[in-house]
Amino acid sequence: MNAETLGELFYAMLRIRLVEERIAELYAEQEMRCPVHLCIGQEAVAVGVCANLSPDDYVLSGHRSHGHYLAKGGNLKTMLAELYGKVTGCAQGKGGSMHLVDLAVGFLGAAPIVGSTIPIAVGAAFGSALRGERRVAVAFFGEGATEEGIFHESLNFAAMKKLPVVFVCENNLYSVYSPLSVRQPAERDLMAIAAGHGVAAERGDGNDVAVVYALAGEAAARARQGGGPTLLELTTYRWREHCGPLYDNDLGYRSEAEFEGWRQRCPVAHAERTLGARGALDEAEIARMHAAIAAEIDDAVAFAKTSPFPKPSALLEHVYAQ
Amino acid sequence: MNAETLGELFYAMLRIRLVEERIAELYAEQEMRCPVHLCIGQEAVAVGVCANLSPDDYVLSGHRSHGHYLAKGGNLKTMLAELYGKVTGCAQGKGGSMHLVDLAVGFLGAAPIVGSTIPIAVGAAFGSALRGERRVAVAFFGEGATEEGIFHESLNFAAMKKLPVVFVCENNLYSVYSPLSVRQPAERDLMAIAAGHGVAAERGDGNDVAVVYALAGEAAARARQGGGPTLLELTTYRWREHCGPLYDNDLGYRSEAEFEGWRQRCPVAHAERTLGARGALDEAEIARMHAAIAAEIDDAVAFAKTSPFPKPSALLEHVYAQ
Amino acid sequence: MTRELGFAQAINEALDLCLANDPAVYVVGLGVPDPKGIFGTTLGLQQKYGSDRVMDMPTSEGGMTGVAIGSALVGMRPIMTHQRVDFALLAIEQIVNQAAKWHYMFGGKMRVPLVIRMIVGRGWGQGPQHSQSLQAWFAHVPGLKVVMPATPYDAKGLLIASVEDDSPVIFIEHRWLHNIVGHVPEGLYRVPIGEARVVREGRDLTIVAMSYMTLEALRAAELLRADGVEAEIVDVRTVRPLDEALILASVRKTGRAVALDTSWKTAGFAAEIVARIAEEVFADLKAPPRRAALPECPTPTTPALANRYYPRAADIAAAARELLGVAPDGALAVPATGLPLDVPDPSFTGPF
Amino acid sequence: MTRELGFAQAINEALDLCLANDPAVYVVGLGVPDPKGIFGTTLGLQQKYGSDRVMDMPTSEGGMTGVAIGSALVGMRPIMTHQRVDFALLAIEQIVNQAAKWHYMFGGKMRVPLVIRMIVGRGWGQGPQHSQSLQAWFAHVPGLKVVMPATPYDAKGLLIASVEDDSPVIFIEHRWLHNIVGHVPEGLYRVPIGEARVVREGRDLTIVAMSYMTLEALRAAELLRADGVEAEIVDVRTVRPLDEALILASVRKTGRAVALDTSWKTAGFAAEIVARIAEEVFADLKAPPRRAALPECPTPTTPALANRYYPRAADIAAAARELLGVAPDGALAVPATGLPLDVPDPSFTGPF
Ligand SMILES: Cc1ncc(C[n+]2csc(CCOP(=O)(O)OP(=O)(O)O)c2C)c(N)n1
Ligand SMILES: Cc1ncc(C[n+]2csc(CCOP(=O)(O)OP(=O)(O)O)c2C)c(N)n1
Ligand SMILES: [Mg+2]
Ligand SMILES: [Mg+2]
Repeated sequence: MNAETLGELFYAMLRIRLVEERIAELYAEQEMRCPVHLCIGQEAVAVGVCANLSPDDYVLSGHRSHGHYLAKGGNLKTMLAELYGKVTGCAQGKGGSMHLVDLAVGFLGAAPIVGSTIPIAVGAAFGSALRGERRVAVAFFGEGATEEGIFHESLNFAAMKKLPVVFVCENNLYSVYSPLSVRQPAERDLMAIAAGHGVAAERGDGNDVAVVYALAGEAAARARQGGGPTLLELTTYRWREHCGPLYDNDLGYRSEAEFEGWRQRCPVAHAERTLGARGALDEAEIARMHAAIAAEIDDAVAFAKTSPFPKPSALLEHVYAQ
Repeated sequence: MNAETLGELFYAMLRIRLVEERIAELYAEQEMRCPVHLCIGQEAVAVGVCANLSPDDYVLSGHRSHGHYLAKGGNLKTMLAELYGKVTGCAQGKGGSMHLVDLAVGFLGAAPIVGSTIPIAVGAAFGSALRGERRVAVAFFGEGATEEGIFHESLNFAAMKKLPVVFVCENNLYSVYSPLSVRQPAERDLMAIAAGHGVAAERGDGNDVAVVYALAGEAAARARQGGGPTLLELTTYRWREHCGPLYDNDLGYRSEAEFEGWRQRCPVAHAERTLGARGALDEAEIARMHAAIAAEIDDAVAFAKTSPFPKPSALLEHVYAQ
Repeated sequence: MTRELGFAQAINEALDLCLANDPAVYVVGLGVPDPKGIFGTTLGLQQKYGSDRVMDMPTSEGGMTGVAIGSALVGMRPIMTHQRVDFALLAIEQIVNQAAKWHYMFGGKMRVPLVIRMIVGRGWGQGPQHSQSLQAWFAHVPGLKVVMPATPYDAKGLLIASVEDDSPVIFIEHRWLHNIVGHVPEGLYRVPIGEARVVREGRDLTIVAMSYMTLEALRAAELLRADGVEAEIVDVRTVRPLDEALILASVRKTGRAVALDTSWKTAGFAAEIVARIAEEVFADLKAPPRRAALPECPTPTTPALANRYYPRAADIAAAARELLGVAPDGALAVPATGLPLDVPDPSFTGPF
Repeated sequence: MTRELGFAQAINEALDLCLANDPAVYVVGLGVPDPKGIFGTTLGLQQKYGSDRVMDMPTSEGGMTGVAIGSALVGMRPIMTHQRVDFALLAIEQIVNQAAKWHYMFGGKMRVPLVIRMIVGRGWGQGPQHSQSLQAWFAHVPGLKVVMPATPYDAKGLLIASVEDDSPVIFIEHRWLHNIVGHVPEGLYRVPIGEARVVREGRDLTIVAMSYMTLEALRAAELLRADGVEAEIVDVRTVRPLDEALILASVRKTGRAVALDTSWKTAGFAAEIVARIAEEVFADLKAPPRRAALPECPTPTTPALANRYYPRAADIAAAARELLGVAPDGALAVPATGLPLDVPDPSFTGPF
């Protein structure tokens, strides 16, 4: 991967990281009154995949969607306003963190019922195919979602119709506090499952943005060329607690050593080191990036905090589409 | 397979065939007032699988369950009485053809929501394992059921817990009038899907009872030895209409040539020919078998027809278990 | 000359016109293009519109509902069909958590113009898993509209209105209506969602009905006429949103009400009808409101019990008489049709 | 000295005793053995009973319900837990078509002694997909029992009774009850399924409540007392089967009724309460019955709207006053607790 591209991906990851960290910091103020599922540690997947998409392409996500939304180009201000429950939020405050949307960039929506947006992504691809377009639709989901039957139903239909879908499984080893061992057989092989459904499949290091970028690039190209769906299983790790701003290794459901191992493999630091080693990034440039992002976030937070709440009359609006 | 065993399997298949034909004949009288899904043409699967089971083992089935029920040793009289809606039926008339049960022989039940008894079979195996037994549980279902997400969820759990389950998929190419091509991708490979879930899998000719018997024997042995679940995909063909007593090739959803090809491969005739060629069955013996079965069916029909209907008070009985 | 059409043909015509009228419309469901065409309702459509717009699907009710939703989000207008309400239970999560809520929870940015046809089975041993009628469930969910036509005219007009609606609509058809015949105009017309209809005027009591129960109510009204009782019948047509005004106006006039249901009594839709009447026109009531609905048990398969399971005209008339304190005319108390009770008409010979 | 216990601990104790008492009992659900133990309700159980009897599961709500049913058919007594009612929608087919009906449809030969705990979310942005309360759905289905305790005492006693029941029981817990404290005896005791309870006596009106709404009703009763109104509160405790007799007796006495619900008004369980009252004690009513329930929209996530979404004591009191034609005591009309309205108590700091 050339340095320029990697630099862009690095910036996008850093931006997500800093946004998430700021959310974590501000959460203690108890003004964001909705569950948040931070993606710190998993930024490379969002960024590496979405860098292959245009605003015309569709993305759907689940409960852990901040990174996907931002990587797809979603508006930061309206995202934060949404977390603050403000009427300027991307869903007018009605959705909160678990229901981000930005139609201008093809982020079609997120919803936290595990697995349930996967067929919706397939449907977006199907609908666009029926309309004679060939937009790619990406479904982001965790490995927990692959335990839901609807995931398999989605593979079957997408393969049968050769739809331009990329299924992106972020395998971060846990569903809340539950390790893989209590949820899937040791012999489980998602690649074989996908292949059995006639879906192309690749596995890769989800903490290496160049790897993700390359795999997603192939998948997107396949989709655009009418080659049908691809499943990507990208291994990664969530750093913070499942839901909320804190660290929770003290709970004992995973070991400090495991966590440390993954922290060493930080996707943002990894890209930073690679760029540094290639002489494409220096301390000053990094500082400038941090500053620029911080300023952008300050702005967005101010926007969110100063925005008004929805009016009481909004309660009964939007129940039915007019 | 030795001639004695094959002879027994032949008799069991012939019996199912003749029962189904009698039902088809009597159905026109409009006294059996419930949907019936006949298994004529598919008898080898039911018989070859159940011959490996003891009455302690469990079987669950779906809408097309007559053959499974009879092969497992289910009572013919109470089955026919059930189809006639009589209080002497195996479900006191409340279930009908789609809800057969015979606990004495481990036929735990059948229900016609496609795929829904698959996890129930897994649960029977799981429950029996929790109780320290090692009974085998068999789930019979059509290939349509493998399109339901719950099928995949069932594989995952059975594999994770290494449960003694045999998943028996009767692939008869159609779901009602819908061919495989409108339901599954051409590349679909159920063996790979099972393998991806960590479930052993075999495919075989479902119209050759010896093949079915051998495959199911291995699967049952694996289950009993703690080797976990197996999926069998057995190719076969339904002769009559999806639901009801008639032939329906005239509707045009499948060709007469296709049907004829499969009729040539009749599982009952195939076993009969094999036995004949080996000198283990002659015309006279076949005639004796037909006569014996006809007498048994006459008896069961008479029992069903002369049995009383449930009393009106039965309507509100059995809503809650006491 | 009025044009007569069967209920199933009326549905078929509505689908045909919607497909012709809007390229965004497509029809999907198990068996949609098959030779029997979902009880005749989808016959000929695939031949006319091709297999991209009139299509079969895998036995994946949950996933395919998600697919339909996703396609609706990007501009399509899917019409999905389930041969039984009971099968749609596999799609409840998608219908209730997703389709019903995307418009609201994204602040109006998304819309799901999806119609889901669900057929209520009855008779000929449909039994516990092929006969449920769960309109009360869907009616409970803000974001869904729920439609239950009783006549061919309404079936066509309401289906067209449903397809043109920008919100998800649950369109419930009763299997025993598919063969009835009635006046159906040609061409596109709409019956507005949310409007009930007085199908028979009367002064003595109001019978509130929906779907197939409207027919039983009409028969009951004939029985009651013999007793000198004139029943007014309101066919709600849409159960959500409910045309409360029309129902209440009728009850204000008659002072008495019986609410019918195709489902169980407890927590069924008739409870909502009775509750609204009690809350809103209490002072006008001359007698307590009543319900006639299914008894509290699953559907038995045997005809011996199924025949005692479904409330019929005679039962409705009996409830009405009780309300009015009228003694029944013995001759008419039990209508002797000679027909078996588990089929809608003699042409119906099973198995479905 | 009475023994005090939290609601979550009461559930925990019930599970513990049931596991100890019957080797057929096992507990299964997403997160059951995790460090937070389903809001504390399952803490310590896996350590005590092992991972065969207290187990996590894959994210496969539908399939795992089938597994639980199958195990129940062969003699086990599973207790399944869903952290939100909303997740259980993936298992509706198994619950409603299968669990509810196997006893009936096999003529009494099979039984499904299965308890499914479902938690109703509320507050702190739980939003449209984490806060539904679908008791009306389950109450509509013959074959299911539906339990909704309001106190730690009832939570324990009803859970034990549910586990010992041979039919499937839906056990609905409100998230805002988990921290409340009350008297809970040691050891195994049962609160019979199907018995309501008068939690406060009064002469002027009957408030029919369930689950968390019982607490709001008690607060409302305090507000009303200031106006000289004495409310009687009936906690139904079980919504199916319903203790109709107790409710009707109370309304007969007071002549007025307000039915509360944790869910939407239309086709909600309060409709059933109002319908039964209207049908059965019409003559004793001094005023039309009323409902206080959720407005007809999905749950908004923003606290600005969520705070206007849930009926509170003041709203219930207002409904009661309207019914009685009493003017409110201005000072008390809006209780000024100073607390944010989207948490049950100050100890609750999100995110769940
Ligand atoms: C159907 C459903 N079941 C359970 C939950 C509760 N839940 C929320 S997030 C989550 C974890 C899912 O794990 P995974 O898919 O691996 O995503 P991750 O959180 O690891 O990113 C669970 C179980 C839910 N939201 N929806
Ligand atoms: C969930 C569900 N969807 C649809 C149906 C309608 N239906 C009944 S049998 C059947 C065919 C299923 O095909 P398959 O599983 O291959 O079994 P076969 O009839 O071929 O034996 C269908 C679709 C149903 N009973 N349940
Ligand atoms: Mg995960
Ligand atoms: Mg088949």
